[in-house]
Amino acid sequence: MAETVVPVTHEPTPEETHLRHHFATPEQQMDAATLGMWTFLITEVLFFGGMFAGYAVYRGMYPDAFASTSRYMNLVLGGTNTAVLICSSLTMALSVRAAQLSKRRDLILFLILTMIFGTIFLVIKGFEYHDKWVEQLVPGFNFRYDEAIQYAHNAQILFFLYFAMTGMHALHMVVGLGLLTFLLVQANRRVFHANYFAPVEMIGLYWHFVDIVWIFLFPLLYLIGQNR
Amino acid sequence: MATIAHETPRTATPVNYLNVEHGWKSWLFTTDHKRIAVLYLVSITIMFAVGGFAAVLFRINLLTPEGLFSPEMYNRLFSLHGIIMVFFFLVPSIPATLANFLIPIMVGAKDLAFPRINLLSWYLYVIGALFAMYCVFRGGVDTGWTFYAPYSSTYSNSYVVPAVAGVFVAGFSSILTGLNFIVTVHKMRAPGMTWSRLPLFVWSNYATGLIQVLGTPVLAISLTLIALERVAHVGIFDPNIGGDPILFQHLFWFYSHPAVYIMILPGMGVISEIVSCFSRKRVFGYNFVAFSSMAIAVLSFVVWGHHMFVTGQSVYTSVAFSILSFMVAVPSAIKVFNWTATMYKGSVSFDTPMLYAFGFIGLFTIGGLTGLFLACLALDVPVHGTYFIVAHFHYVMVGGMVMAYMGGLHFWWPKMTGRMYPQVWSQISAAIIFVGFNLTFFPQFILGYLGMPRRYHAYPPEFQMLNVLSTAGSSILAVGYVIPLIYFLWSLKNGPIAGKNPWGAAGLEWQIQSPPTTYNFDDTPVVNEEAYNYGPVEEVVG
Amino acid sequence: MTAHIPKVRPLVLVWASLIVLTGITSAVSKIDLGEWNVVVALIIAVTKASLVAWIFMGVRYTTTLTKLFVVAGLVWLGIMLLITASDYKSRNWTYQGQPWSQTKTVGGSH
Amino acid sequence: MWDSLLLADMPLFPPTASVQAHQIDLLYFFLVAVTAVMTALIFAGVVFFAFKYHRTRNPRATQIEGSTKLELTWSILPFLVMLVMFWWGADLFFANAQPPKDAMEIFVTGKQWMWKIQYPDGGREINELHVPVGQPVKLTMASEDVIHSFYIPAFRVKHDVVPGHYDTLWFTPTKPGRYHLFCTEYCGTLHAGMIGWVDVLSRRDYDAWQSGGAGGRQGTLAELGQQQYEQHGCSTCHLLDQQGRCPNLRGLYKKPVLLADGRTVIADDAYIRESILDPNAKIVAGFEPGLMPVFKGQISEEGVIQIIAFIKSLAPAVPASQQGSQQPPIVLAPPGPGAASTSSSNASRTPVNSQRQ
Repeated sequence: MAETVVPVTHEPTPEETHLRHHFATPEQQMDAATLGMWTFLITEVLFFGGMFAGYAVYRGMYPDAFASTSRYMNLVLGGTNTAVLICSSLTMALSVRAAQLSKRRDLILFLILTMIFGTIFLVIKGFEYHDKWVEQLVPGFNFRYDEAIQYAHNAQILFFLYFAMTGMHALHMVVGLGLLTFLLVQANRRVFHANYFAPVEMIGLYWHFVDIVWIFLFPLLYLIGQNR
Repeated sequence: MATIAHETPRTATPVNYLNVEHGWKSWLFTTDHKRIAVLYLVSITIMFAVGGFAAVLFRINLLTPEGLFSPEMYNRLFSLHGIIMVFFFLVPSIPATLANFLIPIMVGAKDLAFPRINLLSWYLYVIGALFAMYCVFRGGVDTGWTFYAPYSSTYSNSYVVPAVAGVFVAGFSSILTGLNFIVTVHKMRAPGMTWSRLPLFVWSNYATGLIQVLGTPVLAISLTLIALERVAHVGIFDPNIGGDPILFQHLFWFYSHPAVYIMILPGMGVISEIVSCFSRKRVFGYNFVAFSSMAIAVLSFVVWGHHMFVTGQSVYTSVAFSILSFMVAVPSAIKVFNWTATMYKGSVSFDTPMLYAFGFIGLFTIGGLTGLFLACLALDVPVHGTYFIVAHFHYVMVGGMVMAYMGGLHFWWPKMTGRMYPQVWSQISAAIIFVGFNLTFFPQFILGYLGMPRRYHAYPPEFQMLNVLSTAGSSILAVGYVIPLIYFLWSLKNGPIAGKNPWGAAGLEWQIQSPPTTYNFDDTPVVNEEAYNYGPVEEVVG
Repeated sequence: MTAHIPKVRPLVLVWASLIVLTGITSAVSKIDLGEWNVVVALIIAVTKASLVAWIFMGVRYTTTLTKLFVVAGLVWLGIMLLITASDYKSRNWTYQGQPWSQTKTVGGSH
Repeated sequence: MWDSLLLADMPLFPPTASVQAHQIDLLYFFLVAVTAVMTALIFAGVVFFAFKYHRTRNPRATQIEGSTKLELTWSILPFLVMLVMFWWGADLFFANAQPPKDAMEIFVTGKQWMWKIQYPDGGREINELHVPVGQPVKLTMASEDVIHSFYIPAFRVKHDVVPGHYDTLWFTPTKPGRYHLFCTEYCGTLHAGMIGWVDVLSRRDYDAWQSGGAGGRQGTLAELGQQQYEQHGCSTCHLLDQQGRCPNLRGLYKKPVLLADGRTVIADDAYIRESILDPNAKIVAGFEPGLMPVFKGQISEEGVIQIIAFIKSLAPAVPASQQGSQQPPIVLAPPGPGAASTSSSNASRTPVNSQRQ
């Protein structure tokens, strides 16, 4: 269903493929980069995994307190953000494709679109944080839980996790936007083409991973207790 | 001794990685794995000195039952010692120095897969170390290296956040080192260098890399949560809002137990190389030794709960952790038996690296066997949190890893610097370290079963004699570590030229010049023989 | 130099499925299924994540080694979650004597 | 038996003064023996090979292929020995994990940096624990601040005291004497000062000590609890003989309680502790949240223990059927099967709030 081989018109020079001295072939370099990136993503999985473990333990302990937070979670903003991130993942995948096909203008277009979506996500997240602050739901700084006072203690655990997990996720988004800016500059300088697109693909993997984290955060933080 | 073939000093030293460029920029911006290894060697030596100095100081405090220093001082000293020795010395010790230097050479590559990430990892290490030093100069941290909540998150009046930040950053340095090794071993092997031809040192560091990559991020996040809790005064480990402090221990030991194997596996790899070389014999049961490294790496992740038998952890979970902990002892035992068997019908010489290997095998055996006491549920109850634990893990970490590190340094020093060190002095200091070590830590086993808790700045008077013995031992140990520092520095200028292969060892690293050139090999080597090829197989044991 | 180049159509299809699944999971969360709400939410999340990994990230077209690494990462996450959860799940279980030797007297003199 | 090792000034082995200590020592000696034999074997092997095959005697090594049979032997044999260790250790551990029913209960509160001991008869001590010989003793332990660990080397017992819930520890002393008590979980500046003594007394001495008014007794633990109950104004709402604005406490202890959300919990130590410190965590059916002030930080763990003892001492005065109260009943019969009942019977290892599943 897909073209698996790029037609190569000439044997690419080491300069074109940015082949570093210690690699024998561009394939070896690309394989190493791919394996390295996936290894890094595994560490990221376990990094977030620590917080997911905390979430699982306390949700098991305090299901009602966790469910009671549903009235404070903005499903519309959360859902919109999920859609925005999914769109950014699509444009990221299209960026990689454009780079592979040496379509520089497409690459720049899709990178910009990805960055726009990423920025929209962060802006919406900022509004949500602002709402939480106004509603006094920030554990340790201003926390009131008068409507469901019986959960005033345990619900703080969920809100703490909410800020820790979404905050860490947002931090990854910011880093991702930085990396995309770097790609954009490079793309503008015509660095990427069919024989050299590893940075686009690697940063793409990172961006998709950040998307996956959100795919789990959305139901776990926004959708609990919506059934009551 | 017998086999050192000194070359006659030449008038002009050939171009090598050390003299190819000069000036501080050529070091701070280098991407040569060998230069980065040297940078690491210098930095971890400094950190080892700081951590060791703290240890000598608090051993002096323990000379009298009342304690010579204030409790605040003592608590900061042992915390400093633990944090520095674990995160800034033991974890990077062999991987970041010897393995960084040797893995590309041993697999026949010009460099690690990601040279710039390798340099980044050193910078991260330095930044982490600077955070730790900042913490010390602000007044130190008094939580112990384990940072248990809620003491660290709420009650401690010391500089927890900088210390945690330092460990966090150094953790990423460790992740990047591990990542680099994994990718290098997978993708950078020379033609013919199959997995079954890899030196065991590479196998053990590959297994270490897996642990670093899979475990360290969990440490990073649990320390981040502690720091957040300290800033917000509330958090998920806070019992006041229904949090469970034991959850922190789960997350902490999910990394920190495997980390114990980050600290010992590379040492095991070094011992395999040394024992083989100075017995002039292939390693007995190569496949089993290689496989046991992988088994240790995997099993190490399912035993963390044996640190929590008396915390109120579920007794059922404890039983599972107990049997799994016994199981992880099996691959370690396999290694010890195989090293011993390697010497059988060998041609053994007592060069300095081999003396360290003897020390390692003996002390690691004791350290490993006393570990069984802690895996054993009922017996862990009285010895948990006492000096028995302290003695046990120092037998493994110092008796094992530091011995291996010293052995490896003495083994590959001629390769790294091109110079030999004085044999007699090095043998004397190896003996001093062995004696000093045992005098320091053996009394602690007795103290532990007597009931002396760890992290006590004062103790009942009847424990004094054993504590004095231990302190006396620690000063001997300190002398033992200073001597090598002196003769290594001396040898840089004055040591005899070592030549390509002073030990007559097998292995790719001994076939290139000492010190190696920047790209290690003139042409990519083609490997067509097993590791440790000291001759064709002549005998098969039953 | 060879590489897999994805076609636009499957990428867009995956994108559409992800959007639809997001809608479904939000809608289902409003229906009271008791304990099953979280199960359904997680199944949908795992499906979405798999789609992203499989197509967007191209796990489908990578080497066996990369696939192995991905699986290993998930297994390790599972180890951490499951063993930790086992402690919390079984902490309150009570028993009489040892499970395997009911006759042993507890606390008797030795 | 091991007293010969107890040198007067410089012991090398701890006193053995409890039933557990004797059992654990046997296991300890088994492991020490295995360690000694294995270490001797390895040392002997290394030294023997090193000299026998030294290069001066054996200038040329004989290359040997490894042996799977040998490898399996030295993997499986040690593992079998380890299985014995595992079984023995786990068996003893389980036997010692749950206190016997007839154990005498003493309450311990860990606080930076002291151990506060409370006896059922109201005696209170700091860093001193008196127990009669031959009597199983169960300690119910709470922490006011950080994690502590209660450790008596002579008894070979230890358990962490984790803030937020009750932990238990038990032992049966076998030998009168004065033994060390240590904190073994690092708890801050004066961790090394969080030590004390355990006095094991003969029955007669113990009775004499008890009647001697030791520990500055001001009434039994339950009486002290009643004082707390009045001092903190509990008595204004929680009436004892009629239904007040708050649930009646008489006969409450260890009875099932129906909660506002339809679940039923057992009113054990952990539940009562939580209901005092964080009253809104579980609301009894028929009552409003927020009615009772939060006593977290107002009452110490010691005070809570006293109040629990007081509630425990309140036997039902009148049969429930004669109460004729208009208020909804708080103490109900256990619901039938299928109802969402939550076990919290093992108070010792129940995190305070965990009954809510």
